[in-house]
Amino acid sequence: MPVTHADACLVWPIVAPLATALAAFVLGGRWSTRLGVAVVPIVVAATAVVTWRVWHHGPQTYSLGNWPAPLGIELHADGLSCAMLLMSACIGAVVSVYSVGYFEGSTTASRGQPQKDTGAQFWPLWLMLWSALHALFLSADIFNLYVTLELLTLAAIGLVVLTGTRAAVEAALRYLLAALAGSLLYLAGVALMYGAHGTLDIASLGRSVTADASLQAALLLMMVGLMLKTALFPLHFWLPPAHGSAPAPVSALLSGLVVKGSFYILLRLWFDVFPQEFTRPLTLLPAVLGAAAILWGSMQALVADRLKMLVAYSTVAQLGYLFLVFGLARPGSDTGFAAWSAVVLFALSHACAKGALFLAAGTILHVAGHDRIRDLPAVSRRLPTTFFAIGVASVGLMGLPPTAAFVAKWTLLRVALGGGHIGLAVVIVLGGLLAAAYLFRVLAAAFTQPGVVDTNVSYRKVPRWMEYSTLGLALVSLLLGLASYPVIELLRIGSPWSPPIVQEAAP
Amino acid sequence: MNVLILGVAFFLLVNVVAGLVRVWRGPTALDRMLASQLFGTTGTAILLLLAEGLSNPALRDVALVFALLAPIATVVFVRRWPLSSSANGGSFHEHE
Amino acid sequence: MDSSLAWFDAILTLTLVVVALRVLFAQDLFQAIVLFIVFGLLLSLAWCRLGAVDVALAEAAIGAGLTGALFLNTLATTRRHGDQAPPAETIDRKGAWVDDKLPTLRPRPSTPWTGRLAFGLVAGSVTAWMAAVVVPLAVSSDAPRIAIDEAMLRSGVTNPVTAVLLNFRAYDTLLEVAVLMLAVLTVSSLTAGSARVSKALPSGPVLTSFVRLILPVVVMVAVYVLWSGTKAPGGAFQAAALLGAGGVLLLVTDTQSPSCARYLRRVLLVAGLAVFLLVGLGGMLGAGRFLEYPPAWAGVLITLVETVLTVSIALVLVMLFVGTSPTGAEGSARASDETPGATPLVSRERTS
Amino acid sequence: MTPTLNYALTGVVLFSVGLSGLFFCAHLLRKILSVNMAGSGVFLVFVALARRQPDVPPDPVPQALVLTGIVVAVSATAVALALFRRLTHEPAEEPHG
Repeated sequence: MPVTHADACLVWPIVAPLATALAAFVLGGRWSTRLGVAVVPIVVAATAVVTWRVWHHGPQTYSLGNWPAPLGIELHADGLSCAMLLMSACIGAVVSVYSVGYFEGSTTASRGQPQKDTGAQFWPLWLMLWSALHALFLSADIFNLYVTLELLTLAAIGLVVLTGTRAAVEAALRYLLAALAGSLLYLAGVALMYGAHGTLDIASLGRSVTADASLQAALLLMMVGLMLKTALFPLHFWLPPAHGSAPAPVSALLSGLVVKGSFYILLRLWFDVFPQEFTRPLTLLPAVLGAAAILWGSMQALVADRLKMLVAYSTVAQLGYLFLVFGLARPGSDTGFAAWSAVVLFALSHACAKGALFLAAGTILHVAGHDRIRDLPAVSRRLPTTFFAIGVASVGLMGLPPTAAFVAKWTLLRVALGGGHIGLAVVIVLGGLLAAAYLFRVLAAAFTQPGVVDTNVSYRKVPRWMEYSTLGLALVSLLLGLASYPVIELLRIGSPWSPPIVQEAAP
Repeated sequence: MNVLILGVAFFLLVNVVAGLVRVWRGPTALDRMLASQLFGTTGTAILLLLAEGLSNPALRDVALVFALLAPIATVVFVRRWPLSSSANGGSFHEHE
Repeated sequence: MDSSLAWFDAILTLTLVVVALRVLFAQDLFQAIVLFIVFGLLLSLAWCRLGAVDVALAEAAIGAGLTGALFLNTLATTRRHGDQAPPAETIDRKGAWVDDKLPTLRPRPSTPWTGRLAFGLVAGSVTAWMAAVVVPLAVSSDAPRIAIDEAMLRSGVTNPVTAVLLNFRAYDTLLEVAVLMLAVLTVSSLTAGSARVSKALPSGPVLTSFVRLILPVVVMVAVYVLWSGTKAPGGAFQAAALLGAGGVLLLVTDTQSPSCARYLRRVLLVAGLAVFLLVGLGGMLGAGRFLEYPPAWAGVLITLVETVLTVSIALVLVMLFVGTSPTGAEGSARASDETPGATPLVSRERTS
Repeated sequence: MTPTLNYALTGVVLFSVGLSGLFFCAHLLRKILSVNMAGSGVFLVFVALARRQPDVPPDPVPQALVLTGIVVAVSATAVALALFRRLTHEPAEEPHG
């Protein structure tokens, strides 16, 4: 006789980090680090259990407070949620390990910062961010999604300003204002949808919505708001400064996970709620903006002079790929599922590769005190592991054959060509070439002889764990390519394309 | 009776609008702050009238909160702006 | 009766819009903030007219009271000590969002007319577009809503808004308290490094006795609002906002800064969320679900959660106010407390 | 004009004005004020639509959502103001009092 419902496993990825965050805040000091590390296996196990249940028993739904959907809030896990949870668990675990070393080294007032225990502040914020992400990926209620979005934003802001530098504060304020505008637009959409349909539950909305003017307005408001929060070109202005000036583990989290949160909501609403006749006329808008983002972000990355800014602009570019899904994935068609799952796979792969790159950039900054690209050769000798990780992650970002990014881009290319979107196909290829171009700027450093070794520069020691965890994450991005088949099968569970397939399999 | 009560409430609202002119024109910060104080008082009265007129007694609680919290901004104001500077045109870069 | 109410509504909404525009365009920032406080008061009247008394209470306490105090407090920080030059509007020509120059001394028009024109065009078209959608919704007689009547019987409270907030959608509220926690974490991390001490303004006898007189009343009303929240409009947030406002009053008049140990303060800050989580997890015992209350216990548990939440949220609000204060320790030459998470204002302990 | 229509339209205007102010106003404090007003506009639409049928009590769900929204808004405002304060006080001042 089970003490609780079996689907109660959905609660733990949210509650475990949240409760730990509270304990870490109260106890403070060294305890926050210990607790933060201790909760990692619990969260990983919780997401694994959720995935295991979804894999074997199909989509899971859990009514919080035992109030079923239209009245209460439900948690819902299908293949897409599980993929996102796994991504969050994986990157979160690596970043946690990395942060132990990173913040141990930076508690002292070394670079003109006021002395404060940044580590003790990092852990509660990060654990709450982790909790907010899982809450977002599991929520099945459009207003609750708004609350999780705000939770995510405020946690991200708190993390960005941890360094306390003027640049960080400025970037944080810009980020906050943009994010607030985005969530208000989203909330306005929620207001219209509740006013018209009297429900907030995604599943009931998906069943009850009819094509009317209010729904179209809601779609537009939510789309613009979420595109702003996901930093889609030309609404990306807030991202590079925020991601570039945050502490390295935070940049990895922001680029790898946080922007995926708002993208996830848009993906879910677009395919689960809004009827096709509304989304179809709009398909080109996000896709074209996505293509523009790929080109513009890559160009900026090509001319960036700091490694972290290069990686941040690369994020702007890679986020563009995600938005191609709205142009390429048609509900109901088989190529639709291919494009949809390819984009999600790309998001997972990007999260790992980009996370690894930011962690590597943080290690370089930590060791050398700067991340100027032209001075990288002098650093590369001291950090062979980190530069190897950069190499591996770059392979993942460029989308060379064994990686998941390759599988994803290849599929997208096929769908684009099959659908007659020659322009998008060209951009997909071009984006890969541009990525190779800007990443080779960094890689070249590893193979270049340092001209004059500046003996005046003092290099700090780097904890081993920082280097190994970075390499681990980079390798995950590489190995994900081999696991792309099971991931795509996982995504099929509960996806908008799954019902006919299940019916075929039944008889 | 209700017509009378609601009429008075409406009249008080018009008073608030008239008071806005003082906030608008200033000229000193003190003028603006004092005019806004008027709204706390008048708002309380409007709420009490509405509570009667709409026969919704819960509105009296709102009136209570209005009356209690209206001074907050004023107290913050007098603590943060020395009276000397607020009295002699301590407003923020007026053109005049 | 209807006609005078219609006039009332018309004047109220018109004033709201005019005040909102003036908040954006008044050249004087102080005026803008005073008008923003007035805006909160008027909005509170609007909630009353719409029958949303719970919202009106929260707006009166948070929207008009505390947010206004936050803004006034922040504006005061832009005046430096002994610097009588008021902060002018900083214009960014390049369209940058953040102007990092300190306020300039030279007064200049806040918005050139081209800016106003663009503003008008954008605001006008968004209004027209959204109005075209909202008007049919607002006049339709078909108003779908979530049915709660049957569930109310098992909710443990009789005020439907409290039932939604703390029972049916308690999960939203849980996350919302987490949002407040995050705000405190961020604000106090920003305060920690840069808190400074300024010379205090002397507090006159009138102010001191006013605060002594009003504080007990504020506490009493807060308890009343909390207690009545289960069956009438009111509840934890409104009560907490009242208590928080009382705390702000106490802080700015520097009579007796309430002091408590840093550790205790942290415990009090998280107590609300922690108890909420524990009650939620307790619901999972005995084949229940997260945040499920047994119907017989629902009323007691909701009251428990609300009471602890009130204390925590009040403290949160006070600390948010501290985070926007111009100086570290107000009212005395106390050294600021540099430890993270500690706010100098509320703390008596000295680290240096 | 029913109260619902009146207040819902006001909400729409406030939302548009606040949103435009966020983009067009130069000063940061005014941007933060604008966000608050845009938020109030959305809340007004929410609550006004909850009161469409005059003979039944208003729908409590949007009221609860708006209460949540107000608390979220005050949190975000406080963070924004703290950031603003930090910007205006940076960086010349000595970090320790």
